[in-house]
Amino acid sequence: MVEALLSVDRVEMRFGGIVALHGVSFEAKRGAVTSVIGPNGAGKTTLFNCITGMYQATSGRVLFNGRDITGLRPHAIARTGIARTFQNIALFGGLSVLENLKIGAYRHGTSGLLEGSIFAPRAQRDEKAAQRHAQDILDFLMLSDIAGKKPSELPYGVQKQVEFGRALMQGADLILLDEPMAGMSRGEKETLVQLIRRVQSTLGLTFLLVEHDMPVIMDISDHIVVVDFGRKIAEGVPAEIQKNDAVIAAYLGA
Amino acid sequence: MLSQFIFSGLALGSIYGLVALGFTVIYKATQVFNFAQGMLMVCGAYFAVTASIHLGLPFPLTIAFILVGAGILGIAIYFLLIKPLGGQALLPMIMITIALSIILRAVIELIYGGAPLTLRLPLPSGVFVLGDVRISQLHVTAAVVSWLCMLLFIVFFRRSRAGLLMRATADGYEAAVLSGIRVDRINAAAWAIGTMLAAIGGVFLCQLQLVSVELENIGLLALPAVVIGGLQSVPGAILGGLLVGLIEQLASGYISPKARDIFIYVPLLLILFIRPWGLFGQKELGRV
Amino acid sequence: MMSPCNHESLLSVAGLSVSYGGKALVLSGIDLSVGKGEIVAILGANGAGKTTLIRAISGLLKLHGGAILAGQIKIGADDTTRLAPETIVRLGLGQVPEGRLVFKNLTVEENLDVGAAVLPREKGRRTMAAVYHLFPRLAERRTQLAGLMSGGEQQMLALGRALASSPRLILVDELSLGLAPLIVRDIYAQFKTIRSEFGTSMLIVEQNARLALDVSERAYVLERGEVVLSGLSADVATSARIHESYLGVQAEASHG
Amino acid sequence: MITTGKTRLRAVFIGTLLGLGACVADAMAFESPQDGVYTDRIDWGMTADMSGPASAAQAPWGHGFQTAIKAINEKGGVNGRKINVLTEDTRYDATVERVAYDKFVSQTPTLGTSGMGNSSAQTALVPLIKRNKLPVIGTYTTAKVAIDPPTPYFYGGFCGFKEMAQVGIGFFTDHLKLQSPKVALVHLDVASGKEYSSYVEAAVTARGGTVKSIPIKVVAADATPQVLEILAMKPDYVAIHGVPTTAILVIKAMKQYGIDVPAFAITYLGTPGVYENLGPDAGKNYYFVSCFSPASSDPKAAAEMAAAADKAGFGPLKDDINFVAGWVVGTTVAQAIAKVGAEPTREKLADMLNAGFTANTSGLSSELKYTAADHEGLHGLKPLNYDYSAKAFKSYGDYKDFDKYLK
Amino acid sequence: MSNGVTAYLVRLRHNALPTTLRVIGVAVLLAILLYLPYVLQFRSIFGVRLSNMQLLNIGLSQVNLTLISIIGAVSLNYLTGCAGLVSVGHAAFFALGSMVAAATGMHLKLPFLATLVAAMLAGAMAGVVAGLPSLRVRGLYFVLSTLAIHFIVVFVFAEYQYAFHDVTGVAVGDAKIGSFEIDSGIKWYFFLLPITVLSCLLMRNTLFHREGRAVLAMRDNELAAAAAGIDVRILKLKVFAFSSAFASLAGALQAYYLSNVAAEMYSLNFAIQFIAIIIVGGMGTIGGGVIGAIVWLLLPSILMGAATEVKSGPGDFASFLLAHRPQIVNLIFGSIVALILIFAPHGIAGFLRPLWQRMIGGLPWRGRT
Repeated sequence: MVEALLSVDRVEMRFGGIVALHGVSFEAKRGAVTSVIGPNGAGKTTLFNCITGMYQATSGRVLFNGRDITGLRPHAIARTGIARTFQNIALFGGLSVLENLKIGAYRHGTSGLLEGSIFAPRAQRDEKAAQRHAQDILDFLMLSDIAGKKPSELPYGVQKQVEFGRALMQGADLILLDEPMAGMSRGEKETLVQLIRRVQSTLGLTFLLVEHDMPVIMDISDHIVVVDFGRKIAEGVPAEIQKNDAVIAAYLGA
Repeated sequence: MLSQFIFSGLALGSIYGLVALGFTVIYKATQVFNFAQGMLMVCGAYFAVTASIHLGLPFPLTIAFILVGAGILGIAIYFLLIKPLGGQALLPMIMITIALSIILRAVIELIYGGAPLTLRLPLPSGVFVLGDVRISQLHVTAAVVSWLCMLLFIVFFRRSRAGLLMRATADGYEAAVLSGIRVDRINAAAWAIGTMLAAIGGVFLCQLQLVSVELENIGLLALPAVVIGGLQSVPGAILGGLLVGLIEQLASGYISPKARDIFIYVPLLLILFIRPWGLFGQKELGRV
Repeated sequence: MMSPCNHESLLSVAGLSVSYGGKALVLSGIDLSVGKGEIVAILGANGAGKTTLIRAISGLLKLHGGAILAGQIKIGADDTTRLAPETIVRLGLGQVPEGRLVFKNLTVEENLDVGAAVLPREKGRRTMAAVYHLFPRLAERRTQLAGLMSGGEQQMLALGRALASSPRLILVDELSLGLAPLIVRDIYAQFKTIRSEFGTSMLIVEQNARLALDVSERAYVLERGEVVLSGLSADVATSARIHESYLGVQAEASHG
Repeated sequence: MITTGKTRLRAVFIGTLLGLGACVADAMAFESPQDGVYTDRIDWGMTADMSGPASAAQAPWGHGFQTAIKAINEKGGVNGRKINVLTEDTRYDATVERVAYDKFVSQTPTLGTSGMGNSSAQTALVPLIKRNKLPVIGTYTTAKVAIDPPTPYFYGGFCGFKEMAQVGIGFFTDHLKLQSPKVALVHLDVASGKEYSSYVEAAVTARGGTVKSIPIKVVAADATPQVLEILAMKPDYVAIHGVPTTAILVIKAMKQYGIDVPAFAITYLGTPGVYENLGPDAGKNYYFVSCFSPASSDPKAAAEMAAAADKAGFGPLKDDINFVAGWVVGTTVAQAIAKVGAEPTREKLADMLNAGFTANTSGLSSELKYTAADHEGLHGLKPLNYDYSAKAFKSYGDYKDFDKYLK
Repeated sequence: MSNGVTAYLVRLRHNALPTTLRVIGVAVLLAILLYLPYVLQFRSIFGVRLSNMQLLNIGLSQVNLTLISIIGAVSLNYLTGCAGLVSVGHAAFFALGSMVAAATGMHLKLPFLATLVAAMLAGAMAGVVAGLPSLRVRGLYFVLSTLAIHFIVVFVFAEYQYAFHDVTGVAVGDAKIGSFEIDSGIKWYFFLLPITVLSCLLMRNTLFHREGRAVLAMRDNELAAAAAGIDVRILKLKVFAFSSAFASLAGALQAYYLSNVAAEMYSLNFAIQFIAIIIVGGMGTIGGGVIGAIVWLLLPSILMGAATEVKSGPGDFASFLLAHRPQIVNLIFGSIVALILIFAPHGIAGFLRPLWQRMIGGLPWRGRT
């Protein structure tokens, strides 16, 4: 039995009078790819935001590595070892690809503004480590050619890869990918799927995905959680989900 | 003493409220934080000078001239400066209004010279005596006209079709264009109205003292007024203006005129901390 | 591929290609038409280009940083490619945008008033009366602020506002998004009435395929910015492709 | 590749040299100036707020100065040379004042400079004035530190705040036949207001009276709070310091609250604009003290100035006290240069002034006299008022009559 | 340290000119900077006199004040352009710097350089306080909170000035290092130039290291920055402190340069001028602050000089121009700002960069590096 790296326990989220999540619970097993699917507006991104601290859940708990991270601020949650990407690509537009990746290394450094301003040894150590790590990731993603480019100069799919790379840089145990395939071409999607597989096998990272591209989801997921109207309506391995009546109704309409 | 301060504070506050209302109208429509609002007010005073002294128009025509002039000015500003910059970040939008105020000041000084001018409009200038409170008729006129203008605006805003379209546009840009609203016209109209309201305020201020570009600094008191009231709120702007007027008179009277800025800006900071969206503004729900 | 169109064409899109900020094409060579009195559905998974197509037709592309690179859009006889959205509305295209874009600080009546503002006053009043007749719920809530209504009522209002401008054609974008199925069904039930009473054609973009296919006569299926399937709704509904496109069930047809 | 780089570099060098050569050829053409004195002209500096918040008062001063110099140049200039005024607009900014001063010292050297109306900038410049040895003659305002003790190379040119306080208080106390006057002083809450307030207090205390100091803001739209304090105090008369708006607000508000006591203001507020704005009813009890005579108060003395002003297109300004002050300084500067002789230098000019110099201001001001111990120049003042029917200023006696109040 | 400089040069070499040319370029720039004060002081190049217009009506004093303003502008650009925190209260830190320099000099008898350090420390502390609203409010409301800070600081300054100093202002002591007094334009220039260059470099260097880069990230996307483990709240306060320290340094230097400062000098217009500088120059880059300050402070003077030269032309029109020089200069100036905003939204620096890159790109050595 593989232990749960992340467990979401009856998380509820209300905005004013609107209930976006009705006590959703599920677990993401260590080293596995878990996907959250559901029609638009079902509450998937809200769920991600509750896990990463962007929203404060109205009630319920989130446990990570056995630690209760409910109520922590986003940066603190990131520091416990959770990295994420965003639905509408959140790269830093003013920074080059390389610099974007280096931001991922932020939590491993300790040097401050003043040290940076005078080239203090600690700042340089941080910088060198970040540089090395970023170079490795760029090589791994085969993006070395575009290290100096600004995100806006890149195609959408490549931007998604850069964002993925930044998440990898964080050296997190768990990576949350919010619609990583949206807007990608078929080829790009296949590349990304392979990347995720490689990362999963070589680094043993755990993934939690929100995705719409069903062929991809069915292909890559070890476990699928289906939400609709803020409720979990099904859970299981891909083959089960494809046959689940509630799921088919939610998607195609009953 | 107190009643006297309150009265003069309310009278001044009404003028500030009028200018602040113009500011809010412009802000709601185009999201421009208009640092030139004080200068638009000054333009009103100089339009009055042009009409009354240079053209020798009778009083009612002078009023018409001011309103038409201010309206045209507002529309011109929208199409020449604001629209070309459309949708830019906060700071460039602020800066363009600062550039506008530099330009307007230079143009006014070129045309009228830098020296303050005296303008006498046939407005009442006597005093009412109520018990031991002495009330300047000019103050009363200013307050009454300001309130009438505000009322007129609110009726226009609430009841007329143009006002309805203006509110709709302020509510949501995309929904507005998808409903067939010609947003450019609405925005230009908002600038015209905002400028007119400022101009009327300017006419009264120049009656209280002189016609001079330095009136701009008084007009800028509209800024804290709108923030205290909440940027998006029409009643907030009016109440913010009244509050600033009251603070000014009470602080000057009971403490020291120097204390005025402190008594306006310290509460402003506090309000920002406690209700960051202003006293009457609406909280915007943050979405990721 | 397309079934011969026996209606007079009200909306025609020919060879439409769109991209954002000069990047890769989001739509490439889309052909589509809506005949007079027709209800047509556009289906497709997320990211297939549905929203972009709607934006291109409604003139909103520029606002979102996109541009039409090739192709033509016509409403009736008017070429509306690259026209401003407000002008397109005035040419008879009503819009029910995604995300229930109602004016939240306006009352129900005012919302409808805004919709009817493109019409002469008298005609506007008549269409508003018709909208109230169609959705009695809106009539009950005349003076309520739109922002305080439930999601379904807001969607109803958005539809009503579009109808108030007495359009020749309305675009309905993702109406079911985040709404309870019952409410969605209620609204969809009115579509045929709308057509008969207002004489309006409809172009429906919908993720809930079954619902859309039920109400429409014809349908187009978009995938990655291209029309991969089109035809009579009944035929589309039984096509294996649609199931695959939505649920990722590997059908016999291999991907090109 | 390297060669291409070098070729390019060489091209850049040759281009630069050619450019420099052109500049050199152009530059050869002119004369090296000695303290701003050329064969046919003398450069003289002038700084004033020609734009910005203080321009309403300072721009007329600048026009008066320029008009005076223009008139002198038209009569042939000074010892065969024309005076060329280099004007710098200081925009109410102390740093700009500093830049302008430095400019006159060496950038475009002048024989001397006038104006310098920003009192904090003046205070800041005092050490530099001593060091740079550029005579400053005729300032628009005079900072206390500059004349007490006298700063070498610095010579004032405006009525002093201390004298304004002494003459104003003295005249009104006697005029109203008061034993111990009760005075309300409305002043701006800025530096010069504080300074003036201390002088008024000293002058009133010397008369055994009491004074209440009431501050007001430059940016005020209403003077109700100030006037209510005046009302509570019931003074014998009111003293006003500020900008024209201050006087207008205070006097109008006093009228509104039925306070019918006379008021006197500092020199700067004695403009026709203020009186026109107040109107005859409120303006009749409003006085000011001045060391300059507006044209209409003494048309005979002002004849030359009036003619020159009309000619220069500044006719409407000739009754403006600031314009008169600029004119007086302009004529003083010309006389001083003339007295130095054919080859003036900064050093000679300052030595001459320090040795003792009295300017002929043809009655447009009180006696203007510099000595080694006194660099202020102007001391005598007189009270003035405005006659609405004649549209002319009216003085209450001659400057000498009020010297008795000066200490 | 030398290690750092090497790394620095390596980075500079990336995407730039070959080393020899760089060295020549830097040498020429240095030579110009070293020779400039003598040119301006003696109004001549290699002994050949230049006319005032040939020197663009610019004097040494203006250059010195520009150097001080560059520190102020770059520090505001760091706060607003790099960290995305729009402030209209920058004059407050100038005022604070001059006030602290004067106070520590007068009451504590600290020497000149120590007062500068004191001013920076005080600026940093005040910066933290001024930054507090940024944790709570954003956008326009934050802008207004900085406006409030401005008025409060100026009020405190005025009270301090009236209580302890002369009414005409706060007199600061002489700028003396040991027994060496900085008392001439040239001395000031050689004192200010390294301070300005160093200040700019210190701010610039941060951007190439961990936390400084995080500042840029925070500006571009606060949520994504938080998701990368950056505590944006603390970082905002740090940036405020860092930037305010330099603004206070500039204020203190200006106070010493003018030898006397008054609270009235630090008006809202003074603060707004810095916003204009960074917008005209270009937001978010160190070069933008520098170029902006140079243009903003020297352009009016150049225009004014040019206006003085326009003496010929149709009589009435020329005399009208001459009589209204300041207004016309302001009109042109305001219009230039508006035009830059509309047609060059990234400021002069943003406008020049592509030209510069195209120029380098067109050169044959481009391919080599």
